Amino acid sequence: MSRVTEFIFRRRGGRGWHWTDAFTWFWLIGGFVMMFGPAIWLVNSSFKSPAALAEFPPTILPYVTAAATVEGHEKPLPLYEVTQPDGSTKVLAEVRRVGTVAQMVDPAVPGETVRVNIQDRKPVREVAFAVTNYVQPFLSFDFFRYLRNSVFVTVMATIITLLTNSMAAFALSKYNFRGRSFVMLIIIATLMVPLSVILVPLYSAITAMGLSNSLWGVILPTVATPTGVFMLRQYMLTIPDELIDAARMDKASEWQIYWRIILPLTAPALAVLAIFSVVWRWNDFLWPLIVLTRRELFTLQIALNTYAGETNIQWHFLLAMTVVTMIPVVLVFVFLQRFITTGIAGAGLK
Amino acid sequence: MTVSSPRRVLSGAGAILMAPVALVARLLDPPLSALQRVGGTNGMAAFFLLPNMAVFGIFVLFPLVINIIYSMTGGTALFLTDRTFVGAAQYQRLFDCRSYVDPKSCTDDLFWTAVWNTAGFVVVQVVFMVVVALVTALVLNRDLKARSFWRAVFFFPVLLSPVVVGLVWRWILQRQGLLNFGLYELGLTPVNWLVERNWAFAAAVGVSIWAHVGFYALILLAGLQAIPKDLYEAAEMDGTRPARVFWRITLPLLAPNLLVVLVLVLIRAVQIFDEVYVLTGGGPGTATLYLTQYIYEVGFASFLRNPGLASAASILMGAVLIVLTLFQLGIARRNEMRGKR
Amino acid sequence: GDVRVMWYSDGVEGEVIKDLLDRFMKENPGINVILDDVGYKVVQEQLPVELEAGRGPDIARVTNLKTLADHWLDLTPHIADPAYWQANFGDQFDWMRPDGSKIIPGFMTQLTLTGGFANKTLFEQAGVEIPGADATWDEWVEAAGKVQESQQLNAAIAIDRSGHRISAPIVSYGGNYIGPDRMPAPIDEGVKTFARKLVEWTETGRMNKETWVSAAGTTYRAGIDDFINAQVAYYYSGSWQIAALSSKIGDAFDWVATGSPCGTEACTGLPGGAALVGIKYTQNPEEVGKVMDYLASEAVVKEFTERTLFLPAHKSVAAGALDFKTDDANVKGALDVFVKATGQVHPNANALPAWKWATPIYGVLVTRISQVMAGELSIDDAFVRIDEDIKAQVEAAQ
Amino acid sequence: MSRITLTDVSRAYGQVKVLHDINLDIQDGELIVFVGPSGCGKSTLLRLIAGLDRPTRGKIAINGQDVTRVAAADRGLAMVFQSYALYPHMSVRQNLAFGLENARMPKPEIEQRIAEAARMLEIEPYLDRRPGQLSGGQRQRVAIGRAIVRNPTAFLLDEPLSNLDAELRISTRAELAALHERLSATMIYVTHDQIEAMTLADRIVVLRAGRIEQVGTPLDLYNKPANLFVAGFIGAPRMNFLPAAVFPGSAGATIGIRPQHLRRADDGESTLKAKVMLIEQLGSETVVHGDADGHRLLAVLPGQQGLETGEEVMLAYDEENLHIFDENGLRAD
Amino acid sequence: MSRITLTDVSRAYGQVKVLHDINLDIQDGELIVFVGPSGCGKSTLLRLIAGLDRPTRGKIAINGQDVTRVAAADRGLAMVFQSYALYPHMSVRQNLAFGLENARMPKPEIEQRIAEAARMLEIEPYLDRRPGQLSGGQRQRVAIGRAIVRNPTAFLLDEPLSNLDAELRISTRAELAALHERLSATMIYVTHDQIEAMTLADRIVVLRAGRIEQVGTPLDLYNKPANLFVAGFIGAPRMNFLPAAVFPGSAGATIGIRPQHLRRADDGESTLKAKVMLIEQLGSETVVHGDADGHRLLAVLPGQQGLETGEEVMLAYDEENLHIFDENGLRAD
Ligand SMILES: Nc1ncnc2c1ncn2[C@@H]1O[C@H](COP(=O)(O)OP(=O)(O)OP(=O)(O)O)[C@@H](O)[C@H]1O
Ligand SMILES: Nc1ncnc2c1ncn2[C@@H]1O[C@H](COP(=O)(O)OP(=O)(O)OP(=O)(O)O)[C@@H](O)[C@H]1O
Ligand SMILES: O=P(O)(O)OC[C@H](O)CO
Ligand SMILES: [Mg+2]
Ligand SMILES: [Mg+2]
Repeated sequence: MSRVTEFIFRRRGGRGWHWTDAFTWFWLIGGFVMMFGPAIWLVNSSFKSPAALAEFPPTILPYVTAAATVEGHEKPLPLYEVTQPDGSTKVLAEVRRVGTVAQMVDPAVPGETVRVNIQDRKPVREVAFAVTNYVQPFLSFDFFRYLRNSVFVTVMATIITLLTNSMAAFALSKYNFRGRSFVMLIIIATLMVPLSVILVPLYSAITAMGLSNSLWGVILPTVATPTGVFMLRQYMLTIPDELIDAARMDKASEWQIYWRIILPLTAPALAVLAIFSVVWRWNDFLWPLIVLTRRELFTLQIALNTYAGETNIQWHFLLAMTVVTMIPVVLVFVFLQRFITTGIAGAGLK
Repeated sequence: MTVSSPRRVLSGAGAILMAPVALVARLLDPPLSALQRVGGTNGMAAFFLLPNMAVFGIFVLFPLVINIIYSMTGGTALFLTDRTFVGAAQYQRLFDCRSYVDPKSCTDDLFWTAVWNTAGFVVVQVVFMVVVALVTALVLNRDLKARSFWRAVFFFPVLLSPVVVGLVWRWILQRQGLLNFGLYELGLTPVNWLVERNWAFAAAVGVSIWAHVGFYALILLAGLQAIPKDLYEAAEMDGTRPARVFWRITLPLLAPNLLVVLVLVLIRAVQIFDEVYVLTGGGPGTATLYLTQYIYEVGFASFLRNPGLASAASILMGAVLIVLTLFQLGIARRNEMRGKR
Repeated sequence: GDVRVMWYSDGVEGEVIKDLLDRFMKENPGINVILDDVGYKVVQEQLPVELEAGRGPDIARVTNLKTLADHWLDLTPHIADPAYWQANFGDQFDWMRPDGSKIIPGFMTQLTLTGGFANKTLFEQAGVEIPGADATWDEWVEAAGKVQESQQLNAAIAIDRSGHRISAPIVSYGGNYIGPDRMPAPIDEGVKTFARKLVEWTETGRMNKETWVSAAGTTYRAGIDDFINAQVAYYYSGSWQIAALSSKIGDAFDWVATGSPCGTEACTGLPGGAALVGIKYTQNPEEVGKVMDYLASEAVVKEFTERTLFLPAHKSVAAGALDFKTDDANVKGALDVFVKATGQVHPNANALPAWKWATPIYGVLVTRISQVMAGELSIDDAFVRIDEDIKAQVEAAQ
Repeated sequence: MSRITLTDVSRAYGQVKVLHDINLDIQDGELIVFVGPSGCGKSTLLRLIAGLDRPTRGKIAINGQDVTRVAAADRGLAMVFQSYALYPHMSVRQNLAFGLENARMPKPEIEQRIAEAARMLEIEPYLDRRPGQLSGGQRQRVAIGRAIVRNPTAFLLDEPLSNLDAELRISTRAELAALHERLSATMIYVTHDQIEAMTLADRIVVLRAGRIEQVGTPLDLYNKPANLFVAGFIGAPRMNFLPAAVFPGSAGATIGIRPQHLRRADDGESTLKAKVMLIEQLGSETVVHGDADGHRLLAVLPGQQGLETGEEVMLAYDEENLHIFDENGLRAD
Repeated sequence: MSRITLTDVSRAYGQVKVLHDINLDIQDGELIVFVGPSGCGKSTLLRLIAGLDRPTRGKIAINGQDVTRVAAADRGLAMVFQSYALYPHMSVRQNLAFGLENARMPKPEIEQRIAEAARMLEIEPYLDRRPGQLSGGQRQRVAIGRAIVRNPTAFLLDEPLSNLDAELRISTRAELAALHERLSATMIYVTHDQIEAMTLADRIVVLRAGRIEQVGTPLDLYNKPANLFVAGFIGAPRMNFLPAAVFPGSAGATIGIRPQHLRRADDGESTLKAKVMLIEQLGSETVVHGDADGHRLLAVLPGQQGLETGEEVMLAYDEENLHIFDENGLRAD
């Protein structure tokens, strides 16, 4: 069943290809490569050993040098493909390397050692996932406590954000009162204030209220985001005023109009804001870093930062945990994006 | 559709989650109705604004005002009480120039370098970001199979923290990165992307588009979906070609959301920092040194902070932003007036 | 009572300290030590804000020793044997206390020293002799340049993009930042000489452009990856890289630490390191003293050093035999070289960690020199700017 | 139970004055119908009474109490919107229940009222659909239902039956009349349908360009239209207007006669001669468009008349059915 | 110029079958009217013809060419939407011009067409307003105008006059008829208005629950309804149905007689006796709701009759006006 009219550009007549169809696929495939490619690579990288991560040129899949256990040697020996003087190649295991010469053995004939110039050998590599990148942090890292903190911050902040922002947006889109433009102006003007600009006074305010080293200190300053108010207000402008009239005739209180009429009809925009809020709060770094110094209060992002030292960043752990921390937001996105569907605000009108 | 389809289950879960919220909302009604009787219908506007404005006042406006005072103080101390009042000295330093278009002639050459770099970045970024976001939203708005999947594809980078974004692209773009490796394999000449001025600039723009376009596309998508279907039907009956449908129906009706995107893109372009910082570090030379990095370095990163100077610079930046945004809003308002239904 | 320790890690030292503290708590059941393992950024950017607000942990591992010196606790009344402290850590106390003060604020958990690393295998393959201990920078660059050409490397040498790193060679070339009034002096010939060399090496391709050019301001960039991937023959960084080099290079090639190349005046490295300090605002100074005493005790320092592969700051530990816990032969050799090099540090270099203006100058040098490398600024303009920048910093801080 | 009084009510949109000094006293329990050409201000007037809009000037009182500044929700009225304004995200059932829930009515009673309204409006099969899934007429019935279930003291109905088919319209009209009877609720009803206006109204208000032209009972208006406008507006097809000269011995300037009052002449009657221009067969009657001396003339003749275009017909009338108007268009008797 | 042929067209929304195997052949230049109860599928059928929706089964051809999968834009039809669907962001003028600009018509001609349509629909004063600033009827006229200006080969009109006042409705109806004449365009017209249907239609299609009940000329349907449903649906007020037993010597199961075909009896006529339950005075005629032996009976009597509720009246009829239906509700003669 083709719901033709949902197209902006529609497949004209349903037969043959319109240029917009071709373009759509071009964009989707291109988008997939461009947007998703690096992300996939990121995930692959999270399975690389520190050495492989530092490697030039980077590989797409995680590789390690293959190794074989050879009789007479305790540890597995790395395997190399050796070009022999006659030009043929052979896989040998390296016992040790001294300068430019490697001492190697044929795993099949463990007894005799061959000397090979290191320029004549190439490591035999195989794909191997460094699962330790994931396992290690789970063992040494208080993962579930950080997760709980992150979830608390994200959920509370998102709920409060949605509530306060949608209330303000409702007031700013559906009421005529003096000073409306002024309020709107202030809100938008403060959109421009980067957090770093007000960091210090903000920290003073939080400290004065006794909210430093408290999760609420992380949550509260973020919930009045002008972005949300602005976005919701613009969306609400598209809801016909007649519905509000109808509700008033139905003796609905203003609160009920907000709650029963406006909110459901704003669902698509709320879903967008919810997604953003979750992503923002989940990934928030700078502000929680300032407010939280006690480990038991750390959010995941702050905890992850532990892997960033002064001179050395443990990318292998950092990437692995980044991937893990991404999973919840991906799920949230998948859940919420279903609400970004056809707005129906006009459907009740003649 | 079977009863136990995952979709049903999900929305069922949603309903259960919503139940307590709905209860609270219902409990709130009697007191709020009483409030409404006292304050009148329009008085409720104040009530709806209150929570947001309270948080806003404490956590945004108040610090902002403090920040203005900050910019008139000097020294390295962090807390206002420990700082010395210097009046407009910080601003004087920033504005001490023989010619504003030539940063080299300024006392604070890096500030002006950052100003002009930022201006260039903003112009290019805003145009490309809006266009790419719009095209993406239009494509995603079509009746696609596996729509959620495609949405997720374009939104995915938004989930990544800026540091990871910068890092991943650094790995791709650095001299011995994935891209050059690919070029090399294809027999093309590798380019030192992050050391050539123009390429580094393109990379900064491109990567920040990559990282954020999903965000704006999503806003636009919600807006697109809100356009009543019957208008498209009417347009179709009017024999409208797709391009014209876009210009005459879609775009004007998308205007409120487009405005959101435009304002946000502009603001965020002016504030660009994290991912570019990780990607290019402001280089090559100072080619991608943007205002926020300047402010960050002056105010936080160097061992001898100069928070007063950073505040002054940030306030100048904010002032410019406000002017730009008001300009945008002014245009939008005129259109809105004409478009009032 | 509770003792909170703010700690950051570059490698395994977080786990080591946790072990040690667990042991301590078993022995001292009354004291609950909480280890807040944080990112370096917290220590660098957030701790100062807290300290200014008169709060913070009880103990912290910090690198910004001098600027924040006002916030450190004087441990003297709280530790068992101040003389032991003075004897073993005394040389570095001035790094972490206000000028002229005589307090004991804490101790260095490790020393660092800048120095070079050479890819021995590459040199061998190219048939180039590794320069000797008294080789100059020019000799090193020339030798590495030969390797570069013979092995078709991208560059000959790499130096971290850091003012700290280049200050060692600057001192070697006679540079001195500190004026007679202990305020920054205008930059001297030593600075200019080495700055010119850096620019020239970048222009001639001896140094990879991207490390220095592809960043602005004070941004730190390490050249380590090029060295790990055998893209350069010589890498100038510091002792703290040893563990990373070991784990990332593994068996790929042999490498050696070389100490610091010589200039006209010296062959010095630049010392540095992280200290564990008590915080003035603690509620439990007695307990803090106990914890510090424990961690500073010779056995503990020794174990910490051996397990972390750090250079010890403890006099008698350093003098004694150390059994570093590694089976990488390259590491042991390198550590020996660095331990030895600590003895050759030039006084001008030794003065820098205790000098409050050092870090601002590091930042200014990097900012401007890399602009010259990028072709945005002539070197002479850069020298003028450097002096102006430093002056502005001094003024702003008054 | 509401008596609604409008005093000097005006409303302008910017420069455009839409209502001019409306004075109207609607009795408690009265069913009053607003008619008037499209755009004359009927909906606007309704919105003012509802409280959805504020008059620019004038006063509105309910039961003697000034409600000009009282919010819509507090006026206790129910309204059927011309555009329906159904809540698109609610099912039909929820649409109907919404107002009742707001009044905190117990669930079972809500159920029962909805069931009753749904039966009456024949929308039972659609109770669980959303408005978007309904046909135009079905939506309109839901809109009516939403007002009905509330049992308000006064109804405001803006063309509530315009999208219904004849049969449904008649039955719904009857239901509304019955409802009016039963609740003795005041009803203000906007319609374009002559039959609706005539059959339902206690009084009809004829509006024109924002002014009241005449207020009276349906037969009053039909039999004694106060002016040419009302005469032309009430009654379908509209009244024929001819110069007085055409009627020998007549007073006034213009004479009006309704098409239904013309019949094919028997011998010796006072007659008009007309040439047949167009014939419309409606089944039960035939509409003849004629030309009488260059004047357009309509006649509605009973049954299916066998007439030909071009033919001449003699049309008779009774003197008492003539309406006489003076030069100003005002009724002359 | 379009001949439109529907073959076995069905349409379902999910489980709900809305149209069942519609077969219909609309001649070129014909004006065909769809009538039927609210929700019977008229709009849906129109949307299928327009190409805004696809049939679940069946074929649609225009001029013999299968267009089932052809996009709406390429079918060359114009449509008036029941919901108007005006472009909210464009002025009335722009709304009208839009379709013409799409066809790259020269500016002056666009101007001229708009002027003409605006005059015809009496919307000249509003040309520069936006739809949101118009009354319901004004909006509807703009919607009509948008279709008219295009001069298409076929029009689809979904209740285009429902929000217009009687006078405007009549004049617009006449304009549409003239337009149909002039352009000899095919018109498909949905209406609930009996008079509109009867006067405009070349043929009327009676729909019921997604099926065609009867297709024929207006008088055909009026005089010879094929079944009880059509008989009841066509003609207002609806036909009276009485058991055959009531009429002595009658065949069939049910006898129908139109209210207009009853008159007050003279002596010696075949009569029905009814008790007056309700009297509706329409001015030109009187509708009497009566009860004949427990059967509801409506009579439309000419003029203003002086009757009392409760009174008994004798009603006469002519045999030829009786409609006889068998047990299945089908016409018996
Ligand atoms: N999206 C939908 N989903 C389910 N049923 C629908 C949908 N749209 C319409 N219907 C149903 O299809 C039937 C036909 O609708 P349609 O709009 O064609 O009726 P109509 O004859 O135009 O009625 P009206 O005269 O009231 O406008 C109605 O019963 C309606 O409820
Ligand atoms: N927002 C507005 N701005 C300007 N004029 C308006 C506005 N709303 C309505 N009007 C005008 O006011 C007049 C009265 O409108 P109203 O809706 O009351 O008419 P109406 O009598 O209900 O007509 P209809 O029978 O067509 O529904 C109309 O001429 C209309 O164009
Ligand atoms: O200031 P906003 O609305 O852009 O908020 C953005 C988030 O808070 C960023 O973390
Ligand atoms: Mg109206
Ligand atoms: Mg319909």
